[in-house]
Amino acid sequence: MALLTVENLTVTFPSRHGSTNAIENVTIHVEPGEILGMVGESGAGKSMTGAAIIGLLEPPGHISSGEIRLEGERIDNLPPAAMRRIRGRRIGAIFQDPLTSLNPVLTVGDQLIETIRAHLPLTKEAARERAIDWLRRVGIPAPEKRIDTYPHQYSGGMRQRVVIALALCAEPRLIIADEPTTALDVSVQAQIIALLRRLARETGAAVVLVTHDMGVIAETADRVAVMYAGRIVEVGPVAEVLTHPRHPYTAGLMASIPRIGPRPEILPQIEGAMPRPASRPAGCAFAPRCPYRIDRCIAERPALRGTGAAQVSCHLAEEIPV
Amino acid sequence: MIRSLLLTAAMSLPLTAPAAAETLKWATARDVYGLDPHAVTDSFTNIFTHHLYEPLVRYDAELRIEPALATRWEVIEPNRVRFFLRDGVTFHGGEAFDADDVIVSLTRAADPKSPLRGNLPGLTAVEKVDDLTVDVVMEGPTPLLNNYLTNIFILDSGWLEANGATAPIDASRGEEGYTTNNANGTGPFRLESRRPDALNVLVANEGWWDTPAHNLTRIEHSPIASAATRVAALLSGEIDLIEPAPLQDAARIEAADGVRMLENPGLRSIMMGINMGDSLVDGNVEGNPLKDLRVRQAMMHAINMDLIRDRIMRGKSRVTGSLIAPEVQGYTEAMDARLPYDPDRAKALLAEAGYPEGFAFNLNCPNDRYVNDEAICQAMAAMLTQSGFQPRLVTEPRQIHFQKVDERAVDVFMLGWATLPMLDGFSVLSAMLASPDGSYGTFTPAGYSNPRLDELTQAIAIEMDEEKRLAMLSEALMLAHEDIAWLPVHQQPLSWAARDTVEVPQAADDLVRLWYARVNN
Amino acid sequence: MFGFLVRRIVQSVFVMLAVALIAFMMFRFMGDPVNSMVSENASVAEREEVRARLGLDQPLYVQYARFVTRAAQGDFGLSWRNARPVSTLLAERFPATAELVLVAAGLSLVLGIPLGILTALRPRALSTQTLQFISLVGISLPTFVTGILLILTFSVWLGWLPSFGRGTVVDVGWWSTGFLTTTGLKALILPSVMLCLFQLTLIMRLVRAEMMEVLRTDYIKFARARGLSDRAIHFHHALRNTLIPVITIFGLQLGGLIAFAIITETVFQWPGMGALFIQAVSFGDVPVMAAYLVLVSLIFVTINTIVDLLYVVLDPRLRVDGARGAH
Amino acid sequence: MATPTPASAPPRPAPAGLIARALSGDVAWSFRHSWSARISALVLLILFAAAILAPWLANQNPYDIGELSLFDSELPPAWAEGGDARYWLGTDTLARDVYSSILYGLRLSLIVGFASVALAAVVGISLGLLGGFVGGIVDAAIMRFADVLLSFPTILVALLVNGIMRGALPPAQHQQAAIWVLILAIGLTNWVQYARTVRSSTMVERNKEYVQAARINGVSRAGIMVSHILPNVLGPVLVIATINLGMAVLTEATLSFLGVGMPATQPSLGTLIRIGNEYLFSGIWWVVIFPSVVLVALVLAVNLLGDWLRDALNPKLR
Repeated sequence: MALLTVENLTVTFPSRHGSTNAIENVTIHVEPGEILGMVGESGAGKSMTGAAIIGLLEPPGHISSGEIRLEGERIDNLPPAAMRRIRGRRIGAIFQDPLTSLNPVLTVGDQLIETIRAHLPLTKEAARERAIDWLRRVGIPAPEKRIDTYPHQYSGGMRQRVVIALALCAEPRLIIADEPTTALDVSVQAQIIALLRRLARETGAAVVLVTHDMGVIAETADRVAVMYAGRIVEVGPVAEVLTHPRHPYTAGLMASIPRIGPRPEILPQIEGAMPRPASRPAGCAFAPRCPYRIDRCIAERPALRGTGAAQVSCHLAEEIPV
Repeated sequence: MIRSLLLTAAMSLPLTAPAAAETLKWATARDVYGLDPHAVTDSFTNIFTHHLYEPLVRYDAELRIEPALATRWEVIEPNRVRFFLRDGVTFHGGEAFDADDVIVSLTRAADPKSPLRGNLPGLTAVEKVDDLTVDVVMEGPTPLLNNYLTNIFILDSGWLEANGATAPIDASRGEEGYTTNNANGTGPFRLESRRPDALNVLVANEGWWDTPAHNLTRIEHSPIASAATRVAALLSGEIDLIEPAPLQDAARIEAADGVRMLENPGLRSIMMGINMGDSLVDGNVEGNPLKDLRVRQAMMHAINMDLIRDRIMRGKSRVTGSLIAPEVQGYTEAMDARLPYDPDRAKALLAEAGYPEGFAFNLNCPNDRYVNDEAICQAMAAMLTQSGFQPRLVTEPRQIHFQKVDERAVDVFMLGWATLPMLDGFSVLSAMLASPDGSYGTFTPAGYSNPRLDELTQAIAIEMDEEKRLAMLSEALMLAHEDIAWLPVHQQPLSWAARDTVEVPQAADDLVRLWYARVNN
Repeated sequence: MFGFLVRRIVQSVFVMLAVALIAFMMFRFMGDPVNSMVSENASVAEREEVRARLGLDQPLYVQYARFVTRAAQGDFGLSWRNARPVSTLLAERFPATAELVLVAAGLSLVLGIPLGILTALRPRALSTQTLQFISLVGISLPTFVTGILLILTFSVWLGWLPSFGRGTVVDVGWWSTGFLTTTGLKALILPSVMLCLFQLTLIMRLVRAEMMEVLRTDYIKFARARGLSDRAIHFHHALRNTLIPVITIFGLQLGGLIAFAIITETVFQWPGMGALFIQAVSFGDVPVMAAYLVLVSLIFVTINTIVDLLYVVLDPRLRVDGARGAH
Repeated sequence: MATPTPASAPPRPAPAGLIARALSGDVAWSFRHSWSARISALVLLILFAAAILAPWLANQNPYDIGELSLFDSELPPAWAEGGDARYWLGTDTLARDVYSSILYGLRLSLIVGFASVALAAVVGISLGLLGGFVGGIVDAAIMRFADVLLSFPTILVALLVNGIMRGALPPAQHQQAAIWVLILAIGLTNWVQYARTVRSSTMVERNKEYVQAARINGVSRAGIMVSHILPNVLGPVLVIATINLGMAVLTEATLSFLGVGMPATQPSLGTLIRIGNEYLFSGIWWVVIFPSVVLVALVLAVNLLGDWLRDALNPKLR
């Protein structure tokens, strides 16, 4: 049984122009212990998908259709209290900016112990032991001392390690890591990714790794889902998708892999910009930018369909030579 | 010392308050400045301390002079008056009252550093004849000596000496006087406790020499500065007597159960001073049109005082042509006549004087001193404007207003005068009409000088024959009336309010004399 | 920390010198006290003499220098109004104002913070909107009108509470307190309500705004993502961050409360320093006015310093370099 | 979740963005969907129009004492018994038409309010930018000066400014000067709030990469402050300003209570209420009720609009 199943998930934002769907018909599966990369440009909906999974969509955004199952149990319609028990305990989350993810006025220990005790029936002392242990596991030196210090006394990379400890300390089965390295120095990024991968292996947790960095995906993920304009355009094993991208967009993304350093906000290889949710075309959302566009692309939205190990949503998936 | 006194007082307060006592709760607009009766000239402080201390002679409820600590007096020489003191009087502290107390007290009040000395001008010596007889020696004949003395209270000489308080209180001296916070008099009430600006408690003096007309055992005095709060406290039953009560609240107070207004014409006459100097402070013409009698007459014609009385003073004021109230010596009916309200006549006079288009001048008024002062001035400004004048109304807090008056930086300005404590027209003559010479003419408007009036003033000051003196006084005041040296406005009404159970005489001088008050529970 | 305090104290001295100077410049134009000090019948010569004895005939800088020299020795002179030492007068009135301001400040915190939290947590609820509307109406009337309306309602109409004064006070050493008697406590209610209304609304709105801001921060989102309870998130995580800026504003407003106490004390005949000041203004009593202003600025500077120190205590980010973290 | 914000871009929109957003309709949309904003705006519009058109709308010029006739004093509103159709909201003790007085008083109150807020904002923003950006002794001097000023609350500063102006001006100009005294007094005490807000934002922004980058690129300090920092603080400043507008009108009323507001001959809304306050017990309710209602409406509308504006301008809220 899949650890996480997202079926036809649509998240809708009501607004003055009527409702818009930030993500549409997203379907993904995550197997236990698997690392699923989700990749795409800003606004593609990958972070939104993560937020929907942990039940923290910002109002007025809400799930308008589809369902989310965790270990077979439906979790998208749980009452808030039940969902709260799942967060942290069964699904951990890591956000992109370690500088702002930690409460500046509470010590690292306070935040760890509080989180541990929120989910595990431990005494303060035991929770503290566990917190120190976790700090050690994420590579904080002298954790017995550092546990009583405040976040601002840590460097950025160290803080992200603390964030990881916080996300993992109740040993969730699934981790949503939303751009965990984006705000960090390049030199630190690799360490953090390595740490995350190591810990996931150790605890057997699956990871949904949200990023717009194909390089990270290539190094880390088992499978990858490429999102564009609120939809999944291609999903499949990393090796397959990266070496044989079927969707023109994925192909464009691939061109950015060697580029390490400043991450591209838009893809220089592809002209134009991703349409905003409110102004998506009726047909294929990528059509306006697509060099292979045919009339059908404008008229009809392609469905996700299997082509070998991967699935792709493109009318011309079989024809385009990439 | 004072601290421990207050402590005891505060702690024992609920215990000593008699259960069904005749307690009078009294609220006034402000607190006394201090308890030393010689330290300030403020008339409220004066009447408050009158409950504790007494003078040689005093005013009764009808403002007639009657014996107090002196039983009788004789003019021995024109400038020497012998006072025979009351026997058997004791101070609250138990000390016996005698001639030494009078000597010390009068000397103290007349000391060059005492602010009160202006109220006892010309005292040269107080001589002891025997233990209960003293001679008061003045520079010259002093017809108003007894009037002056109503205001000079007697303190115990031994008590003053023991507390190092024989010298008068002097703010510039830099140290606090004992008498500011402590009181030891012969009066009808004793001080029980005092918390400045909060509560002064007086209790009846059981050993008072006089037969009390009052039935009070206790007076609780609270200053309440805000008029609305004061009225509220009366209406809510927290207070029995308020003074003053705003005129405009009269209807509400009368309508409420169990309380009533106490209203009478007061002694204080309101008038407008007129700059008769060579130029206006703030004019738009050459010279000073106000020097022209016709212009001053035009002003009087222009102002409809009856309407101001009816609308602004709610019918409670008394419109006057005189600078003094009828109760004050020197008053005659002739000087009370006013030029009638006649805007056409006003315009004609103005044209006759050469100002058909009028002229600009400042109309200076205080806005926190007299009853409805600001409103009266606004109404007058409107009326003057409608008769062709161009008044520029300037209303200011009293400190600034009176400073300007002092500096003669005013054109037409409001002033009130109650002739206190003399209750004599000479007060108006000497302070407001005589040509300024250092001792007279403090408030005389710029440029006003009438030689005949000055002559009369000098003569009145030393005339011991009461009939002649009054004749001269009336003549002098009549001169001022004809000159329109001041533009009379009205006699300000007295306006108090009390519970129906409280009986208290309301003398024209606006002073509350609670030794005549009764509470009928 | 020590250096910070020393610097603060030095600064305070300059602040107070400046305040005293401004005060003196101001009194130059406040009118002449002599008229209130002599009898109506006093002659011009007598008036001049009084003026000379008070030093009013001397140049302003001489008066100022003399005031500062004496004030430095703790001697503020005698009040011209009632010839009592100014320091005694202020000491006598200080407890009344302090109790009033403290109760008002306390009320505004005790009511303002929970109401602010409530309205922040339920921003769209009807109760929130109503509460915000009412709080705005409450501060849309000048306080002197509110004060009189309170008196009309609770004293005249209902007869529940006294309309003026402090009730029975008890002396504890030199401090006179209204906290120990029923009448004293009852007397505190209306004035402190009047005084705190504005502050209360301000705190409530401030807490609401800060709280909503904090609730949108990443660390709150992350705390939610860790499955912490709402209670822990709101009160453990959000509240502390919310209160840090609130404390600054509160400190600033405390000075405002002391100033606004002037109005409250006038309306309710509260025998405090504000009432004393207003009397001094209407009398032209320069020593009292100057000392009051210097004292108020001293209180203010002290509050500011305490607020800065508190800041350091509450916000660990400033702790390492606390002194530099002032403001 | 939040879209990633690269560190090299300003965290909030530049001025062009702010204006563009307003024009593009975000603010307009939020306005159309806020009942309180629409009602407040309507109330303010009516009040502003009334203030501007006062000379044409009023039946009487209440400042022209020549027009007053004491015979008509204390008339109740037209619909009450004894009312007079000429004075539909009644007259006060001096026979001033309450309706006309309110119109003129509103005008004065709004002038005082707007002018003092503008003064405070300009002084405060300038000093705040300067202090925050330059730092050091300049900053310390400004902040200590702010402390001095804050230890003199508005009421006391007003007494001071009032006193100095009176001393400096000939008596003839005192009445005309009253309004400037109020503007100066209220304006000069309220700038501190702006200065502190702007200063702290400036200090935060100063060290951000984009400001440093701009500096390296040779953009002048003034340029950086104006183009990068100012837009970021405009929101809070606007919110402070709206709240202060209401405050200024109330402060003016309070000063009038202490005797240093507008003279009784040129009553502002606050002065009208202060005068009317003395008649609370007397049954002449109309002289205090009507001005109070207008003042409450004004302050309330300004504050509600301020609240809405704060939410509408804050992109994080949407």
